[in-house]
Amino acid sequence: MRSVSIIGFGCTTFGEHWDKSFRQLIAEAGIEAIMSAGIEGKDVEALFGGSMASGRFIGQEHVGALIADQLGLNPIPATRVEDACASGGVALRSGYMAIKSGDYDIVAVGGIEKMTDVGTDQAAIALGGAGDQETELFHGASFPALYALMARKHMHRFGTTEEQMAAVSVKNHHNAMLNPKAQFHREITVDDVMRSGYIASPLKLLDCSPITDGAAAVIMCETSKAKKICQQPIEIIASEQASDTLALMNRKSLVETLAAKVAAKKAFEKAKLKPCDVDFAEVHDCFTIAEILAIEAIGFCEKGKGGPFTEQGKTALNGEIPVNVSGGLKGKGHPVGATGVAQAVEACIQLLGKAEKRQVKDAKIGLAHNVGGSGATATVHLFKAAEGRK
Amino acid sequence: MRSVSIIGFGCTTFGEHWDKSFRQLIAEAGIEAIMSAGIEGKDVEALFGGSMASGRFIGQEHVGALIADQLGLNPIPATRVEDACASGGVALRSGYMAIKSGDYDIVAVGGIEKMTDVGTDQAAIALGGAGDQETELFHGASFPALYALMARKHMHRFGTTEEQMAAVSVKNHHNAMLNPKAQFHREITVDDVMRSGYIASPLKLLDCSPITDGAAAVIMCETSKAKKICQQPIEIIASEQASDTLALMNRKSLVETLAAKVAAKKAFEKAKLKPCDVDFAEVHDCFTIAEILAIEAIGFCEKGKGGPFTEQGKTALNGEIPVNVSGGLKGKGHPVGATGVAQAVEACIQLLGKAEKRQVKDAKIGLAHNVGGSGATATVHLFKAAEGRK
Amino acid sequence: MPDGSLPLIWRKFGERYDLDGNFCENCGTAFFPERKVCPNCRRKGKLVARKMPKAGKIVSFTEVFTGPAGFEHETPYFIAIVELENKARLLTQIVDSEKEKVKIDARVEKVFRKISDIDPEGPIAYGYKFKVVD
Amino acid sequence: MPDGSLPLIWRKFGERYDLDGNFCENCGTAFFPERKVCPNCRRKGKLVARKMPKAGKIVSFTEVFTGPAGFEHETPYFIAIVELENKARLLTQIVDSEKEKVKIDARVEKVFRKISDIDPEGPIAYGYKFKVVD
Ligand SMILES: [Zn+2]
Ligand SMILES: [Zn+2]
Repeated sequence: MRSVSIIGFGCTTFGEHWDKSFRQLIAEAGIEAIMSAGIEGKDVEALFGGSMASGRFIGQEHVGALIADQLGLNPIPATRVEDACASGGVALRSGYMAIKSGDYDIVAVGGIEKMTDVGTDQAAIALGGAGDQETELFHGASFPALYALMARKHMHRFGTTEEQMAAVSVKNHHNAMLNPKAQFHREITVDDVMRSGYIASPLKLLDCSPITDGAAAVIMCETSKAKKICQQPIEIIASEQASDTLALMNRKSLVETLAAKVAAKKAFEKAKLKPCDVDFAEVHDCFTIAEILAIEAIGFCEKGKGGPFTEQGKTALNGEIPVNVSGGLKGKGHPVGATGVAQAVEACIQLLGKAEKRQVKDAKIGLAHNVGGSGATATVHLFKAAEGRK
Repeated sequence: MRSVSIIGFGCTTFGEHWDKSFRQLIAEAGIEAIMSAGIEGKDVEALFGGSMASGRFIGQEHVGALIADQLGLNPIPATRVEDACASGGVALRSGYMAIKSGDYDIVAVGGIEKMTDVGTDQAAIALGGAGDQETELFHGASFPALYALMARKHMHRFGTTEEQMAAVSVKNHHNAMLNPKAQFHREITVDDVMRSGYIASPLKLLDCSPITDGAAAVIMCETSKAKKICQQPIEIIASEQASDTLALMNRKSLVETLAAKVAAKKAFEKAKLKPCDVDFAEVHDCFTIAEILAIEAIGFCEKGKGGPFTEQGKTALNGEIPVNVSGGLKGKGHPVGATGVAQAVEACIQLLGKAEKRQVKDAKIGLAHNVGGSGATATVHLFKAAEGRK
Repeated sequence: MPDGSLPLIWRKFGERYDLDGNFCENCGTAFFPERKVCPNCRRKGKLVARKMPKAGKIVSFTEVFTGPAGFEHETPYFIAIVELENKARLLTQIVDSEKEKVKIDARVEKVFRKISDIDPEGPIAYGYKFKVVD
Repeated sequence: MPDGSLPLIWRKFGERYDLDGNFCENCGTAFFPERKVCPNCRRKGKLVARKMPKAGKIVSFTEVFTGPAGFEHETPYFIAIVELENKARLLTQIVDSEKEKVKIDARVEKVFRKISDIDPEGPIAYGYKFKVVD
């Protein structure tokens, strides 16, 4: 059975890049990834690009071809994959399967979203396409509203508090301070979150991830070949994906993200690992409640206990299981199509021991959890440091 | 090395389905495919859905998850792939690689576009996203205009005539008469085409494929397993894809579709076949000139000779190499994301000998050629009938 | 926006005006909106058209202060997931209700309202909303 | 439409007003619009900013009778691919030219015009068009 490793990566700074276009951002990340892999562009055999709503954000579909073109990679196959905010994670999985299929040894995977070329109104409509247009957005359910419905139910069922959700945001802003590529470099307090206005109760402005421009890329290689090219390839020891109903109302539970639970369970089975074997996790905190749902679905804590677990600092950089040491979607920023790939980039940085001030000590196993929409798609990837890394 | 076969397929009628939604159309095609494969829904392990511009056509992204949901397939992984008008062909290739990777044995592949929920103006903008927004659409280059630039150059270089292009349309309308699922059932003459008004000279209204609603689906299965489930599995003996620059102006040539040429060449090498071994081909005739470029790129005729080759009837149903016996995009209709999958469906029908009045005699090897945009993406698939078929 | 498109509004008449859904006679599950396939029974399912009951209770709710385009003039407004008496669920606005009565498990019933003016030049979208009943 | 967005118009100023592109000093290829990577030389490429020449010739052309949104009032109009004197190519409208002079290999030069009114309430998009010179 073929195995897949990451041998290079690149990521733009995340933020509002008024001065950079979609194609400039992805070229920047892609070039960095190819250079860091120590390969030539001509060595890349196929490309997968994750982008959620380029059609609405920049009037451009067919962005797989656009990325290959901008990186000068024609005529290699170039495919765009889209599963809403999980587009990046699904792009990773596509690249992974392409190598496992035996058709390619070296594949480039990119993720990008250029969100600030349209106004906030248009951006909200574009993002609304991640949920169910006909039964959710039509009735006025914004994206925050969907997560607010989950948050309210979680509070009602488990006693989760707004302060506990705020603790997610405080932690992730703190971690983002240590990440030079993050959108925000500003410490916030629980009070700041509590005082920020409601967007959709109980979620407040500082419970929500921002609108962000950014791109990320990784170079994947079949593992035995990777070991010849690269001193410390990062092996992808599991790549899993699952789905749930598109509309939140049709889910079996509002307080459990089933797709993420299924993907995580399969990933752990595949890698023969347990949640306690993971040294750090990048999870999909598009809203603070989403991180609480994520750590419960993955199994870092008991169901319903994600709030207190976070409040007690167990997911902090020096905690039991550091979550979103990069700053997460809240602190680092959330260019939707880029997020899943950027999570893999953070995993690589950590597993190479290059994360400087935000380094998780002795990190050997990393997890990335990426969610589309209100949970209809989830991917979970497990990454492993090269043997013998100090 | 694992091999991949098709064991079931389904396709809606193509046309203007005012009364049916995106989700109804794909459910119809998907159910037909699953039923015809003789499997249960629970046997399907993953889903790939091709759709080009659902974000603009129906305000909905995340349609991979939507399709899995509508077919009751949750929690299987569900991925949308998009490479403009080649989204269907790329979805086929994604399903193919997923099975070859060893992660899945049975995969559903769907293609769909619901184009008539918006007006013609909005549809043109949505389709414009297949080309380069910044350097083409911005300057007023509609999609027909891009193909018109290729047509003009082909005429200038090779002496191709408007009548020869018209012959493509006449043939495909004729074939569509024999296909009950086609959008048009109306014979047309070269005169009719010549008298239809210019959209972008030299292309006239009847040189252009229509706006269409429709969906198609196939069930793929690892071949050794397929032989146990299905009496006559159709083997995919090659699946290839290539890219070119997004903008037409940057191509090495305006009269040669390089991505298609590369994909076809690789497909023939892979299958150890030559163009003359192909019994019929479904090619991407979004405009009449596109079919001429296609048969040249694949190698059915010499470069520059596609016009006379068509005019002489060599691509007719009873010709040397029948092309677009289904009616093609021009006669059968062109729901962009569905087209590549619908081509595979036609290949299966022909290779099972079930095409009735449009049956190609003794068809053993079929080819499908799907193009994105003005040629920045191309896929070529080769299909083979089960041994011993009468 | 496709929302304003006539075919879409026309197709959604039964659903949005009359709560038309369907019901699987094999497993007894009600679906709203209607489904083509019963996800529990698949080909064993037997789906028949069924109007949904007009009453139910709130499963969860939120008060939206920043609404999407077409809803700006209505903020703040309540969005809820409602479980109807036959266990089918839908997402809807809660209107005509005292704010403190909008809570989990509150009983609600259907009213008919204008939903939004997403496309000011197009047809107006009407449909169901719900209100709390004591 | 994102076309009307101010950041986009601002980013495209140099390109659309002044034909700013770039040039690879390693292989001698000119790029318009500018590229971040020379597809011929990749990391050996040495890209430097370069204004494109304002003259060239028509590689192919079409007369558009049904234009996309924002261009309806201009039909029929000519679209051409033009090869500039430095071999870089661009797609552009051909204006101010007698119809019978618009043909393959005709010499053209840059003029400056309003491109479209895609977003009637937004800023107007200006840029290059070309005209035939005898
Ligand atoms: Zn049932
Ligand atoms: Zn160069």
